[in-house]
Amino acid sequence: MQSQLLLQLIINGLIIGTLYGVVGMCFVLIYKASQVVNFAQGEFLLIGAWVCWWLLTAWNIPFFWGFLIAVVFMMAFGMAVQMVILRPLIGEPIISVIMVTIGMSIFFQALMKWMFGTFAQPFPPIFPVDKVNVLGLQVQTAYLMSTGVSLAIMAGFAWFFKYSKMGLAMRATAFSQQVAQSLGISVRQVFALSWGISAAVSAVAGVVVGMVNGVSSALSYFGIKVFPAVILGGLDSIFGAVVGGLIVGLLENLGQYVDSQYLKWGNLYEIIPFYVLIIILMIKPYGLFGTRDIERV
Amino acid sequence: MSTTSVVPQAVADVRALLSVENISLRFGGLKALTDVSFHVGRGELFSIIGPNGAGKTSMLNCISGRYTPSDGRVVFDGADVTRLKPNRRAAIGIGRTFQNLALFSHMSVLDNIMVGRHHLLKNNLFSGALYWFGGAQKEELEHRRKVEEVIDFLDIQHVRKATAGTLSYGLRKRVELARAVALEPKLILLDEPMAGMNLEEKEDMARYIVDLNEEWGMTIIMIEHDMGVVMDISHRVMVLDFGKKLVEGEPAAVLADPHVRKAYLGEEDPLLEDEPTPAALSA
Amino acid sequence: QTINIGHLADYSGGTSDVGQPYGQGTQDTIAFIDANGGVDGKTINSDFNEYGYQVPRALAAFKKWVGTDKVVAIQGWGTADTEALVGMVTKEQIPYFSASYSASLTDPKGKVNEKSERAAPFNFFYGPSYSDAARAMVQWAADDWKAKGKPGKPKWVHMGANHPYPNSPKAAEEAYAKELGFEVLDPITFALTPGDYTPQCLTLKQSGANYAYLGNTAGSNISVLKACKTAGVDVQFLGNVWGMDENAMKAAGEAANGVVFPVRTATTWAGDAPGLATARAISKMSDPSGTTYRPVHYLTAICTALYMKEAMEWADKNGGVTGVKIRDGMYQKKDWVPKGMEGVCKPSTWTATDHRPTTSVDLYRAVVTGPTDASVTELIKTGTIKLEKVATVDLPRKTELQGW
Amino acid sequence: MADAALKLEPVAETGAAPLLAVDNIEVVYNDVILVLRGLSLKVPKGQIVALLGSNGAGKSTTLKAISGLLKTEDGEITRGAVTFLGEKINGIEPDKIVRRGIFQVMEGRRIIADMTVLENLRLGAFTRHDNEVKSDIERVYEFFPRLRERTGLAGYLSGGEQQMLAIGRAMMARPKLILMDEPSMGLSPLMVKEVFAIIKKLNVELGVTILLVEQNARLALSVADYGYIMEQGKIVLDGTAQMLQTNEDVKEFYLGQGGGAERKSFKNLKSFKRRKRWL
Amino acid sequence: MAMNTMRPCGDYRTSYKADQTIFQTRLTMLICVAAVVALCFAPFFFSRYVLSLFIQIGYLGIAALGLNILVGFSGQISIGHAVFFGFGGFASAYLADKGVPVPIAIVLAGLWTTVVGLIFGLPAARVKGLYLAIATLAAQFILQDFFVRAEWFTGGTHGALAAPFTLFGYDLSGDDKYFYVVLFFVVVMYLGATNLMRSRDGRALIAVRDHYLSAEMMGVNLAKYRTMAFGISSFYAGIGGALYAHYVGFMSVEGLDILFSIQFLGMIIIGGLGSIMGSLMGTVFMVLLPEATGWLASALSGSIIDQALHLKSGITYMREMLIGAAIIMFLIFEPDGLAHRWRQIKTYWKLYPFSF
Ligand SMILES: Nc1ncnc2c1ncn2[C@@H]1O[C@H](COP(=O)(O)OP(=O)(O)OP(=O)(O)O)[C@@H](O)[C@H]1O
Ligand SMILES: Nc1ncnc2c1ncn2[C@@H]1O[C@H](COP(=O)(O)OP(=O)(O)OP(=O)(O)O)[C@@H](O)[C@H]1O
Ligand SMILES: CC(C)C[C@H](N)C(=O)O
Ligand SMILES: [Mg+2]
Ligand SMILES: [Mg+2]
Repeated sequence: MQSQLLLQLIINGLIIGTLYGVVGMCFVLIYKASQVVNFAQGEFLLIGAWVCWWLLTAWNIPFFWGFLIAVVFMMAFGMAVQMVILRPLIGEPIISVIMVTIGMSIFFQALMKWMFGTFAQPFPPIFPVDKVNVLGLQVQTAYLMSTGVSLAIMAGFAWFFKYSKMGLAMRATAFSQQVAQSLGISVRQVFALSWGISAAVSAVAGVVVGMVNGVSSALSYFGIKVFPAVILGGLDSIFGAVVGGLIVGLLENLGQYVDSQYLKWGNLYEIIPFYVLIIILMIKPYGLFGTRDIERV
Repeated sequence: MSTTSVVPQAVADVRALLSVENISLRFGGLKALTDVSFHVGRGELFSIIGPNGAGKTSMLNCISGRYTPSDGRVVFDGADVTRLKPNRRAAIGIGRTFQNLALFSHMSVLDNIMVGRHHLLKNNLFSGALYWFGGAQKEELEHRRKVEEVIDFLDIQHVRKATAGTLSYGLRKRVELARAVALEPKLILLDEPMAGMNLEEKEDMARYIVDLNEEWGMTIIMIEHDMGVVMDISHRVMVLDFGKKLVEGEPAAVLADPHVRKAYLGEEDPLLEDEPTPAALSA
Repeated sequence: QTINIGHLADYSGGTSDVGQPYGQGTQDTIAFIDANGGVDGKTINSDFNEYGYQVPRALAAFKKWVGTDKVVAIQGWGTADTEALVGMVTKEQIPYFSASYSASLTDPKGKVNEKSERAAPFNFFYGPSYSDAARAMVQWAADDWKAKGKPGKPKWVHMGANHPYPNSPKAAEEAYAKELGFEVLDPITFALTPGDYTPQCLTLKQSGANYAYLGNTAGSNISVLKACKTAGVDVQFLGNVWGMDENAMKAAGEAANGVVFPVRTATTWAGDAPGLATARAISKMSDPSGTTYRPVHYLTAICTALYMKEAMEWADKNGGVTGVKIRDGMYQKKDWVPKGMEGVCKPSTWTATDHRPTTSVDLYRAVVTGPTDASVTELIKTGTIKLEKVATVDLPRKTELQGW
Repeated sequence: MADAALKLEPVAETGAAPLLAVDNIEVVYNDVILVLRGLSLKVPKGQIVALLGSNGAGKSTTLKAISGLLKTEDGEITRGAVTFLGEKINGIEPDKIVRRGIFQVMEGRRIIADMTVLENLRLGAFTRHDNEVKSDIERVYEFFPRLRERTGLAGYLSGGEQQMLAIGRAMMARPKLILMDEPSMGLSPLMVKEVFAIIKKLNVELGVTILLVEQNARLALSVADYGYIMEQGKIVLDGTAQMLQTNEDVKEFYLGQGGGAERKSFKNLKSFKRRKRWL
Repeated sequence: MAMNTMRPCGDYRTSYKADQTIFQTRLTMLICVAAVVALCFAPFFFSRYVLSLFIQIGYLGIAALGLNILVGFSGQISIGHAVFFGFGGFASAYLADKGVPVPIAIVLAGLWTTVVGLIFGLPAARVKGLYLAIATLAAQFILQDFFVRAEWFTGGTHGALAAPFTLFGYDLSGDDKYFYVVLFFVVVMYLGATNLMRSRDGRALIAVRDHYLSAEMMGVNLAKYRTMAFGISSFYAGIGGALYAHYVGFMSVEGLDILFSIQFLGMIIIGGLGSIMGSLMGTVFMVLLPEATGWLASALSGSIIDQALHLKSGITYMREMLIGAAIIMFLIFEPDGLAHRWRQIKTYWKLYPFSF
């Protein structure tokens, strides 16, 4: 019974972990291109989820198409945000840009509440069965779908940064916008692209979480939840984000196990990622896979 | 590799201010330094030259504590400092400048130089915050006086209050030197102090270095690519190549060495180094 | 002549899902009072302040009200701000009607028993305290266990975030559960935000609990209910007043089916109490069509505002509408229902020594019988979601149980 | 003394309009600090033009004004025009200027420290869409064999190696005009010669036009066709390289041959401040 | 080159002492002193609401300054400032409860918070940049959890009462009186920070921010100063929190969440990183912004625009959006913060009419 519980927790941890990993990748993408930590990532999830929900409930569009439109919309939305809000800030201090993302988060949070109300709204049933048995654990179909989609997205990202010229350009831009420009890289394009992709992928995560928990503005909290994951893996490593996501997913579940069986703290699951985070950072100051800063004089 | 000591080691090891003994430094597979030894006597002006990537900067880094050699020792002023933290080394009298400018770019020139006096100042968090009451003000003013001497010496009065980051390259180099001098070091390490300067500025810089050495009595280790300068002002020269010591000795003798001429100067007459041959140009 | 009051509401912050209907209820009621003669001819001038559930902003609003507007009463909202303002409200002698039902606000003198922490002489709320509501559910669970004729000791577990609001009734509820012969398990913690709570559900399942109290607000409770349904947990869930309502039922869908929770009013919007006529009239203030379904929090807000209004009326007749007089007005009647709200507001009594308005708690069961993707109004109309009254638990009004 | 009087020889009028013309520009940093005060120069196609001047004269600023990178440092051209191939280019985004064929090798090398040498080179060719990138990389390696051996991150290269990489990266872009800011800085004597040989080669063999900012005036003038000398944000002297080399003032202050033919020793200089005659 | 010194003509310094003053000109000094003196009379002219805003600006401003010392001066971002603010509040409430006179309790609370800050600053010796920033997020969550658990200290989830501020038996807790208490602390803390930054340790902090490698080789102990910055910052946060606790009379863990921490960041970024007065300006901005939008909203509600557009409760959302938009717009036009623009204006006037 106990080992069964442990096994189920591990499976659940891995499934949720991939979801964290995907959201983590969105962070990393923007970070890699602009060194900006996007505090509005959670709102991207939220907007994506609302848009998809709206398409499905108000227009009765089939899920697949609704989902697709929402993702494409978010791609355009991410680019638009970049063009309208972030473009004037190219070349300005990074910390100011980070603060702007905080402003965006406040703005969109309120806008979403205005447009869609303050109550949580359920997605219409999408899958014929709402749960699937995985090694004894009942898993929501939406989560399974997300795991599949996440794996595909992860592979895509890996390819992008390894082989495409645009991936290289993004890294150059992150290193120094001035240098990137001197090489003929359009910093604007790079940013637009990274924000677009990031927003689109966030939308995928938003829809999944929305399908499971209902869409509500509280969903945006997911944005902050993946911070430890991203840092554990290394801020600039796509692979690291995935690993970090899995680790956090597992830690939460195992934390809950240890807590319920032995420790009886109550909320170990919530804070254990942070304890582990500090320990790992003390050993590896750039996370598991982050590139160290080059310290030369 | 034979280390040709052109002049017999005039300075006995005991009297040497700095002894570098069999230092090796590795970065992964790359051997940046291999078994390098040399001594610098008190009051000496010692130059290190060598091709790009030979390990000159790495050597300075070993002396100033930025790198810890994988083998060998660094003995400074009679004490083994091989594993001493960089900030402690500053306190015992090793100052330096950097190849790629490393000023505190948002601070004023004055403050940059005052940081150099960090280890000489006593005021702390509390007395600093109380300023007028804890004696901090008095101390700051005293040291300000000292700093002004350095500023006068290096002729940077006019940019005292300027933000270091907005200065032109040459001035920044001078401010860096001022910062290192403010440390009141026994040994000062200069990494390419003349790079990026025109002739006139080089002349000024050479003047400062010679004065530091002769009038302020500081021992100096200098890395420099301008052979004219190296030749004229240094007492002894060491050549590094591929992390190994090639030769060491008096400037004229070192530059006459065939190895050096080949590996470093490209077989040209060192005195005419900045006269390009038509052959080189049309190659 | 006008009476100035302040109104603090959360439409945009962390509790906006329940803050919105509650705040709307208050706004509509004030508008209705003013449209219908005011307080003996004096209109109530309410300064609406949306504070996004942020204490500093609540503080600023309060200072403005006492400094500039000279308000005589305040309609407040959350626990954090209410608690932060207790001292100031007492000092300024301004009755403060909030939506935080923390039992610590029910002791006007302070230290009625050793568990009661501090005096809150100017704090009022309408409805059972969080602690009493939880005690009532313990009571109901004990009866339920007996009625079902199950053998052995039932197991009780408190679930919720480790935060002031979910924790508020924890001690009371667990003490009472022990008293009634429950085995009290280690509490299970889950955050106040939606997320994946499968691990909590698996723990819950493994612990073999029979009754689980959900202390959080709706958003995260929904996540737990859904996760537990998927994990196949067989537990009777009991919700906090703010943890379940019609909107949450819709969002949780069938996972919410069967959850028992307290309702502060004697009826829901779908009922047929005579007082609902007034309530509908009030509702028209912001919804002229009169078709919108109003959740339980809306009705609660109406009652709260109307008690204040009647206390003002008494004050007006007895020396003027001042903070102190309004407070005294609250003490004038016993088992009192505001005029026109018969069958909606539960008879309540406030005394100078006891600010527990009632210790009688109505428990309802959430019944969800199908997919919930229509609007709440429709879902209620079609009967897909229903609130079924399961019991009224009358707790003894003991001083030992006051203030914690 | 009027500026015009100092003109040693009119700009080599080759008939065609110059590739690049800077016309009376004024540059201001941070809205308040005036650095260039009406600077004009011309770079004819196919030539190497040297821009000399002491520290802080505004040489780097001039190059950044041309390449558009000024903007990223809070600088702005407040007057005048920069014309490239007959079109005004001040005000356009730096990346578009690169696409038009102007590539700047920035002062301090500015290679991308957390990428490998190869990746840095590939990025040099970012604006290109042909398939000769590979062979160009080979050519860079031929010029700088040392780079081939450095497989780690570029940030760990020695100063000189970084300079090579920076020049190599410019070669990868195949620009029409390279703006080179102090390419010899930090290089060993041997390497300096090589680099200048390569600069000449780039110019002669590939026909790249080069605007060269350099402190080593002697070397710069030896490869250049034409030279400008600037002080405090203005051109104070210009002429063909030969003419500048024989100018007395230039000789004294830039070439170190003032007075006699013998080079003075750095050791025995007097430390009084001299005044430049043209100021 | 002379323009780099940017001192008005005719302003000669005849001694280093005169050159080392806080204020670059006599006029600025006069303005500052005049402002403080004027503020001393504020309670006679302003309503309690305005005074309470001043008080809020005061205690938040002190905490913000602490964060600016950490972020702006030492270059380490913290996303957990609110819990240190909270810790100060709890500590002071606790001490006062144990019988320590409130003024002393406030100072002691600051020192306790310093210790806690130093502990959480330990990773700073090794971890840098955004990694460190997120590590401070751990402080946020771990301390928040601690507050709920440590009932003996914080009163657990019930919260803790904080005694009113009394000095020699004289009650100073009303807005009009407490205003002076806060003003006193603001002046002292701001002067302290200014002094610190022009003496040895402050310079070392900035040096570490600008170029830690060369700072180390100039004799600055990196680990010490990195960690110390957390200590100083927590001291300020602790004092700010303590002032808050005794103002409100009650301290609860609620509200000490990450949003609050982020607000502190907002204050210093908007005010200007690395600027002491900027911290205060940013605080003013962040405190007044919701108030200002509130005035706007209440002016608007019920107006013709409201009726025409059927805004109703939409107004409250528009107000929040306005807050977000204001922050965005502000940073688009003033990315270096208020203090930066202020400096530019000063420079302009000093050099006027020779602005170049
Ligand atoms: N931190 C490091 N990690 C890896 N390799 C390094 C590091 N520091 C230096 N190197 C390598 O060690 C070798 C020596 O470098 P160093 O900087 O000492 O050369 P140098 O003699 O100063 O050259 P230059 O004259 O070009 O400045 C170079 O090949 C460089 O790439
Ligand atoms: N970003 C900047 N902000 C403010 N002032 C600047 C900035 N960059 C340069 N300056 C100023 O502009 C003037 C010219 O600088 P520039 O770098 O163009 O000189 P330079 O001729 O290239 O000198 P060097 O030979 O030292 O490189 C200097 O006085 C410098 O202080
Ligand atoms: C949903 C909330 C209004 C519940 C409770 N009154 C609180 O603030 O904490
Ligand atoms: Mg070097
Ligand atoms: Mg330059």
